[in-house]
Amino acid sequence: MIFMSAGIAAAAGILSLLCCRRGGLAGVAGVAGTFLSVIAGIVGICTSPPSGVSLLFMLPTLILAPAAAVHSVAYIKGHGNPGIYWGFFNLTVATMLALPLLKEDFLEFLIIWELMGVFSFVLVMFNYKAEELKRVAWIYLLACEAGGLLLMLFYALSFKTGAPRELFYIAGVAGFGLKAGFPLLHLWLPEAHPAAPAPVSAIMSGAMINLGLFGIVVFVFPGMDASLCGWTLLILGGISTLGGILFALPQDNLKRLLAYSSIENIGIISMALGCTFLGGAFKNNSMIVFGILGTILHIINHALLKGTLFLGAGQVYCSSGTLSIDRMGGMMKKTPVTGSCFTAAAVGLSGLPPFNGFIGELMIYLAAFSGICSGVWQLRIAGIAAALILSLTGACAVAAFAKAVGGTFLGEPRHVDDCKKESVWMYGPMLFLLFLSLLIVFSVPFTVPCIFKVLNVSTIDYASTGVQKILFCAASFSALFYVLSTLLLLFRRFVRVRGNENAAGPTWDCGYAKPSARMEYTGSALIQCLGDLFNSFLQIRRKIEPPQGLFPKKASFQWESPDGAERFFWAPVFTFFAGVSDKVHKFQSGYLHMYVLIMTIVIIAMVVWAIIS
Amino acid sequence: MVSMLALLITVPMLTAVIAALCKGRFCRLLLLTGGLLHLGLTLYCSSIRIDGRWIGLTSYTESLLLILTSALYFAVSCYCCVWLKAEECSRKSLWVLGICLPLFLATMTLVILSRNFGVMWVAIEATTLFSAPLILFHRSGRALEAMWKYLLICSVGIALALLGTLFLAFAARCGGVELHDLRISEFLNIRDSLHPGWFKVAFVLALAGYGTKMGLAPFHTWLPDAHSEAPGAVSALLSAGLLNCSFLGIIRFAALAPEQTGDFCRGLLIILGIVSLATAAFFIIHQGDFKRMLAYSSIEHMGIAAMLFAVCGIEMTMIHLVAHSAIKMSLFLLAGNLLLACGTRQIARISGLFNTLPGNAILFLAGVILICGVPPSPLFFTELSLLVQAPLWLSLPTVLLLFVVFAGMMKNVLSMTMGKNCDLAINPAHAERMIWVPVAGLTAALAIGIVFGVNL
Amino acid sequence: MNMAVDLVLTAFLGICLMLSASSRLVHCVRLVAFQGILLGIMPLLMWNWSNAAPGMEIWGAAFVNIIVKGVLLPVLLLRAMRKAGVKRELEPLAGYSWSLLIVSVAGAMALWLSRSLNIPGVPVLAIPAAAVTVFTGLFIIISRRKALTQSLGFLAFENGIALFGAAMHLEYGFFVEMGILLDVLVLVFVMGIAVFQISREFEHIDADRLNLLTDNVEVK
Amino acid sequence: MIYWILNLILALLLAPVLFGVLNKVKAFFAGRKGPRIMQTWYDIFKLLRKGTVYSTSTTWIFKFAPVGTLAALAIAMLFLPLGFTESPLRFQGDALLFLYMLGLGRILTVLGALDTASSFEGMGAARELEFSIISEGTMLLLLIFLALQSGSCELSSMFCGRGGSFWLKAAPAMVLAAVALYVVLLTESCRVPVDDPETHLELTMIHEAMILDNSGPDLAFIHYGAGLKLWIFGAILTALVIPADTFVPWAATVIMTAGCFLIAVFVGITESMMARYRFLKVPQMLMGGFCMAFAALALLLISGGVK
Repeated sequence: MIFMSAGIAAAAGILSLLCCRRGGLAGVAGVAGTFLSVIAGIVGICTSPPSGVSLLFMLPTLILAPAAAVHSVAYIKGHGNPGIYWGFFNLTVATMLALPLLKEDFLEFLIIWELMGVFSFVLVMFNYKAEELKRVAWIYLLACEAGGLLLMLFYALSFKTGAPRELFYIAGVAGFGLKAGFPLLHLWLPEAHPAAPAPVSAIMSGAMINLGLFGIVVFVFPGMDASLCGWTLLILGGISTLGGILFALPQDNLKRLLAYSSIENIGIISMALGCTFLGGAFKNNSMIVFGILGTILHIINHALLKGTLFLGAGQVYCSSGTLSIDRMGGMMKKTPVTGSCFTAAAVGLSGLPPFNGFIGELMIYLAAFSGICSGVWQLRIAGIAAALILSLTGACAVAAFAKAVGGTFLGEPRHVDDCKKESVWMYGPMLFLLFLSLLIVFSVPFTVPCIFKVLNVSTIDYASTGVQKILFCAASFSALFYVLSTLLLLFRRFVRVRGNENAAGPTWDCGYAKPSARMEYTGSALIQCLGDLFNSFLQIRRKIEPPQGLFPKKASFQWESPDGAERFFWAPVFTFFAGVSDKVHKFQSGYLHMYVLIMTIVIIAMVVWAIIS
Repeated sequence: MVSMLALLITVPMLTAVIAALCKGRFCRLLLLTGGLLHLGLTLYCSSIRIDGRWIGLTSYTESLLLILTSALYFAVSCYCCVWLKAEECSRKSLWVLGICLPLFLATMTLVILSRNFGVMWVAIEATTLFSAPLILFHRSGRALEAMWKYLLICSVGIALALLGTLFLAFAARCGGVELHDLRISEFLNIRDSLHPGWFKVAFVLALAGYGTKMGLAPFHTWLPDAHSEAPGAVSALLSAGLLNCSFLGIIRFAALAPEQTGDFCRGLLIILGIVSLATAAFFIIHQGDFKRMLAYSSIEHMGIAAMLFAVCGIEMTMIHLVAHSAIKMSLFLLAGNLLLACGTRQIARISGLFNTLPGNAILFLAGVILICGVPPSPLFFTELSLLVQAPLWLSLPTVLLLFVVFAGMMKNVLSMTMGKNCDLAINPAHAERMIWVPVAGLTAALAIGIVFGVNL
Repeated sequence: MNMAVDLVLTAFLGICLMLSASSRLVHCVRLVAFQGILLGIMPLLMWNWSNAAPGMEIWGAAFVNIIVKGVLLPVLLLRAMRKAGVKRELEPLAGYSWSLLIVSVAGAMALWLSRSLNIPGVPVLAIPAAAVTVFTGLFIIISRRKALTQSLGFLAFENGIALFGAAMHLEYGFFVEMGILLDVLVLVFVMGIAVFQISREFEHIDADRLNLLTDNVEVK
Repeated sequence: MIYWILNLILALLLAPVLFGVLNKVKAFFAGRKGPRIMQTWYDIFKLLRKGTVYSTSTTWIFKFAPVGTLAALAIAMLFLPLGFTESPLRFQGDALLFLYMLGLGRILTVLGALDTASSFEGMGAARELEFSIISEGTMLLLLIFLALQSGSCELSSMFCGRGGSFWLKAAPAMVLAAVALYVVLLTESCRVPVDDPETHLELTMIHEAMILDNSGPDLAFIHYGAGLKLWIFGAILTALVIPADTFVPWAATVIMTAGCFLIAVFVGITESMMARYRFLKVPQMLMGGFCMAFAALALLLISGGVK
């Protein structure tokens, strides 16, 4: 039954591909296809629930696909051929629904995995008219193909008895890590997301990246020593978390900032998984329970909140035409609902209490703390490292999202003058996703028993850790926050004496006569001192053109922070290969004599070798 | 029954003679009828299993290759019908085309059907002779240079193969058997009594000879020039048809290898395979001309086929060759379309094809993705089985080189198809109509891939 | 009879030396023609007349061999030469003294190698003579500048291989023999046309100046 | 339980008075008479009755920010071991809820500041974000330090469940932890070495810069919130330093209140003796606090004072 959902999505995809001449029909077919497949998926889950892990990794797709479909109805108007878009949109959703169910046969999984890469590649390069999209599309396709080739090697090594186990392990982790955005392998994420249409990047970062972790957990780790797996995930997760959020700070493009924060969140999820495996290795029950819950909650929360943020970015792009935070500003007045949802999701994703982001992080913290208090020195170090990284990235995430929200939505509009109104198709799904996240905050304490029943892992007893009580208290205090703030609002409303009414006026900018929007603190200004703090890591490049002469005409300041991995690792590697190829090109020099000479030498060498051996 | 096979060879010759007589007037019609007839005949007699003195059809691989070659020829002739109308070329070159193409087909069929090493050698030499004038279709200086190099290098290589055949006969004599006319079936009977030393020398020379024709690494230098200068249809035939026939020569030689020389021959094949994969990879990276890029991709796939034959045996190699021919034919025909529409082969000067030539651009991109072995294409399964069965020291470099090839090709193709329109005056009229044959080729390859994937 | 065979084989060695040394094209063509004729009569000499006269096939093959290689090919080459307007091979890439030295060194090597390789029933001089002819053919292709000389080199190379066959008196059927000769004839014919067109297109027929098709990134 | 509620009420009432004591100490050092101790309460009552002026460029975020910050601080207050008694609302992991509630207060203030589109408020917000990263890291290290000592993750049992002898077992670590917590206190409540509350030069402010545009009841909430925050950190510092689990409850209440006022005096003394650091040196001081907390943790791990 569940395969039906993938089947329906694929059929809808092909249908809308066929009628790509008539846009309208394709749109209807696309949206209908997505909704039908999601309904089939949910019905399938209720009738014959798949194993816990597959269910977990299907949930984000089931949640995000309809939201993104509704959003893209308005998003792709006038952006390109809707037939192709809906076709490949449904095909990608089909592959993402099918992948978690193919746990048994790795080869089937690999085929669908590479198909997912190709379909999402077409979506990424949807507005192919832009020149800089060539590089982005190339990088994205290379990442998918490299992952596929590594997994082919992984599959091949599983047959070779002589081959060393570490190579098998490295190939698997690297192959899946490419999709999961592990350090050094994350290069395609910050390139593909700004270029892809917003609903597509919502699905990709919400659901597709987790499949990388799914692959590692299901195919690479069985049979390997648990503590090795735990430590790999923890270290790789830690590096990609810190690296991700630090590189998110100086980004000027809104979706690029969100892409880096996806890298950070996938790092947090792999750290949670790492704690679970380490707990499993040292039989620390509370660490396993908190680790599992942390992973589940964080995957779902990240899918929901990151989906909202990307859809918000999509709406911002549609109404203001640009994604650069410094050029926007004051979007809250033009697109109030999107602004509020974006702010709420931003606060949630940086792990702050009233939203579900906090509950996920709380579980991971508790896993880390149970590691710290467990007495085994390995767990203790892992716990301290995990907790410290989580808190540092939490604070950096607060800064990054303050910049994103402050720069885009708050204050006065800087360069964007005519803004289109926000359409209900676009902010509807955002409200739906936010409602779901609030629902999770208050429903998780009651669903914990059935989560562990679905996972049906006998060795863990979750009751002893009192996790339900913890979740209940966390939820109740979030509710208390709402109650208290409404009380204070009412108190403020009534405490005022009748005579002193509220007045409106320009911002008191310390007596400035005529404050203009250009004097406002832009997003990059907000992050400038943080950028200096981490400059040794970020290596921010500044191009300053100071004003010269008595009457300076033109002065400019520009700064950009290219991706560290790309600048210091991938760029040199690719130029090395290009250098080698230029040298090798000399052999095809066009001289016939040279060719025949080489042929004779090689033939003589082969004959001599034949005679000797 | 042998007469039926003989008919297979004489029918194209007949069309060639008619074309010669009527001075290139009904050239397109003749090509089409010749191709149709040949295809019908092949399908009819592909199930015959007979081992005649000169020609015969004995094994499943040979009939598969025969069907592939004639289907290929038929597809190319359909393409030619539309292409020759679009291409304004002189009556004389039409005449040359009308003669040489059927003769090329006849010689290729003779290579596949020949049951005698001598006859096979003569046929392969003849393919060189008849394909050389085809390269000269565009009458440019570069085409002349390409033809001269093609002629010289291939004939030097093929002569070495003759020497190899001689040494093979000598190895048989040293093994105590007196042979008069190099029949393959006789050699198969006396397989293990061949003198190993002389057989190794014979195999080396044959590998060098037929390897030159097939485009293996150190002997590949003629291939990029010949395939990029020849017109689209001819390079499709050259790359998809001729390379398989020359590979058949090596397969027949390797089938005779006695046990103790077995791993020597495999080792040699693997080394040549990995070297040609490496050269192709490094030549694709900064390649400025998309037809040369496709030629180097043929060299790469012939390298993979050689490794597959050495490591996984004949079935996988056959699937690889069939898939490669189907996709490469479509790609070369599409390249022909692009050349016809854009007028230049420089990748740097072409961009924004999605806007100007949407049909061709999408097919070209899909074809390149398929040729690089992404799952829907059967090449994925063959490369996977190569990785599974190859020793570790071979799998790792192969994976790296496959990635380098993919990176190189995708960069070129994406820079051509995406982005703003380039300043070239592109007239998409003819090019857009000529996409049906490549579509057929790609769907055939996809069908093979899906069928292969499903019953895996 | 092996005295006559040895005589012919030494003649082959001599021809190779003269080929590598001669600078005039017409002289080379005549040398290759003479090589062809010698090759034609080789099987007759190798035949041990004691037990039976050679069948019609052997006579026919020898006769056709002599006609094609001795007469037809040189005529074709000379016609192509006249059309391309080429008189003398001026300065080859490797210089005459150098090429003579290389070929003689190769000959010495071949002789020394073949001492250890005594195959029953094959005259002792045969293998080295064939090897030297093959090597000279290849050497001429590599070191000579003119395209026509290269096709001549190819012919010498072809004769060397045929000499191998004749020396080990292997025969591979009359038809195959004829097929090979036909191929060589058509090949030289096509090469002749190609040389003529190159001379018309480029006003020279120097193979080393034919290097438009190159992947060398710096050059382009 | 009752004593905890009594302490809570005491805290809610006396929080603003801390500023009075602090200003009195500074005035004493400067030889002036200084404002009355209850001055902050009078300001709050005055402001509560006033009307507010909302700038045209602000949205609902600016209106909600002060309220949200105060609510967050109040909730953070509920988990503290006020009067060395375990808070009734404690649960495993409330230490982190406490930490993140402070974070929530911080981001609401920052967003409120950015909403007014004024460059000074933006400058204050930027500096606030920079310093908060290091101080949050130090706070977490201290929580780990306490978790190791007490073996639990509840804020109240972290302080009260450590048994009396933790000073004997890890004296140097305790000193380092106390100093690190003091640095965090100074940063969080924006006292002198980090930020000068009395300055009128907007370029040098951090916290004050962020609330430049607030007026009326919002400003009252903010001042009261600042008082609460100072009381929270004072209570934590006293609970960290004084092993008071054996005391009689009423004595414990007196000690906790006296401790908070003592810390207010101590802060006043540091403010009178030191000038404000340059903005480039402040991160170095915070890094110093972070390293001290890290050293304390390492010392604790090595010296084995772990539960």
